Amino acid sequence: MYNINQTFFSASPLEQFEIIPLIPLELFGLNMSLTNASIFLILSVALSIFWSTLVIYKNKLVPGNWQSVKEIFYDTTLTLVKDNLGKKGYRYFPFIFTLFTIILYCNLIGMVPYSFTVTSHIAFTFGLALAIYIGINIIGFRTHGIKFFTIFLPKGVPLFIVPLVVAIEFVSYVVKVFTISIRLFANMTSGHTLLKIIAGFVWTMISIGGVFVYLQIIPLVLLLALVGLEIGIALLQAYVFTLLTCIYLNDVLEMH
Amino acid sequence: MNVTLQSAKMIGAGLATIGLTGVGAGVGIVFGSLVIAYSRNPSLKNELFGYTILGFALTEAIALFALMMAFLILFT
Amino acid sequence: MNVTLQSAKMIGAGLATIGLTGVGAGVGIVFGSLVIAYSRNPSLKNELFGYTILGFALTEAIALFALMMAFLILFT
Amino acid sequence: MNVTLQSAKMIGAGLATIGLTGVGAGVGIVFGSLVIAYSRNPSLKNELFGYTILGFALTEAIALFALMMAFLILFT
Repeated sequence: MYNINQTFFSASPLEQFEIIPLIPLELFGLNMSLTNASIFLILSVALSIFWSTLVIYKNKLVPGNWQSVKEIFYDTTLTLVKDNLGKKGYRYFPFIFTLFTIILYCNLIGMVPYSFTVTSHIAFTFGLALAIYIGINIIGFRTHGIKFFTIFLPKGVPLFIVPLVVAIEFVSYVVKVFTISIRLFANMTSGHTLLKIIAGFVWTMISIGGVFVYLQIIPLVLLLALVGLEIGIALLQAYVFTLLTCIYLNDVLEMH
Repeated sequence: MNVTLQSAKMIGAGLATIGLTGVGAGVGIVFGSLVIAYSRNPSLKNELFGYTILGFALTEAIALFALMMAFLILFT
Repeated sequence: MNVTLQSAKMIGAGLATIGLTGVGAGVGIVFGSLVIAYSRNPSLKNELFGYTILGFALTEAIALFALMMAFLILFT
Repeated sequence: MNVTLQSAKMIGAGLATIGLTGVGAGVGIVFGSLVIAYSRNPSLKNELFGYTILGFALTEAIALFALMMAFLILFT
């Protein structure tokens, strides 16, 4: 009997994260080929620009439904910056807003079946986090000069444990880059892997046949609940990434 | 890759998943304290729910560190 | 698939399921604090029960991660 | 590097990741107490959130100690 289970069920649940070079391009020895990751990144940028301009096109005082969604989106980012960075943070608001948009769109586009989640690759999230980290340090040096190193010494620390506190503060300062990028990366990867495995269950249950064809409703319902959870996590992780960037920026601007 | 290494990877990944224990309790604690805090002072819509979700997201991240480690062991 | 790998998978899956310990405690904590919160301020029908169910569902998600890992080890 | 050493590294890294258990619970406790503290005395913006983030950062550092140890075992 031709077993459809083998052919359709892909090699492993992680197979969905493979980067496939679509247009191989060699530029001075560098592999600049256009891969499915870059295509989906371009797609999410184009979509966010397209949707924003479309919504702002007919700007009405009483916002239509699309415009109110955009306003909510704008407003959450604004309160985010206002709460965490205060007045001096308004200079960085455009950057924070674009950061929030790009991660949100990458995460949400990743939820579409057969699409590719750009943020499920450590290269993308770590590159983004490192760029922000270097930027934050530059801002720190520019605003505080050499006094910037007092960031490792919180106020009111008794003298004799100062070296210990400085060491721990230094480690947790350096570690921020890794935690912020691995958090986004790991959430996206294992969330999608979980969906793939449960979907695999449904598929193998159907292909076994017999009573299992009815039993596959259970993992199917579970799959629906998990898709809801995944969309929630996609929104949440974009928000958390942006919030932590604001908090780290605030740590640097306002020396405690 | 020979079998002993393959089976050691299985056991290693299984061990790494034990790291999820604390996170299960952590998420329970965060929502438990949300419920108590809400009953004490139901001025909800301001920061209360926001902090719980933030706390949940950051606790979730620890679970994902452990899972990422498990995947690393399993597949590399 | 030879025997050693098969047995290692069994052990790995067994170990991965230990991750559920915390979730058990977490769900207990969430409902425990619901009981306390309800006794302190029996305005139940509003958000109180809703948050407990939300907390339970998100703690359950951690259990799913651990079980996913166990199945992954067992079957691939 | 012979296979037994390689597989021992896998198991060692898996064992080291178990250290994340406490951090998961710890982060949950920090944010749980933030929520309760905020509901009790919502003068938030001053020290309350600052201390939570400080506490969270230091707890996170412990998680990274454990993960660093796991990487050390795995790759050296």
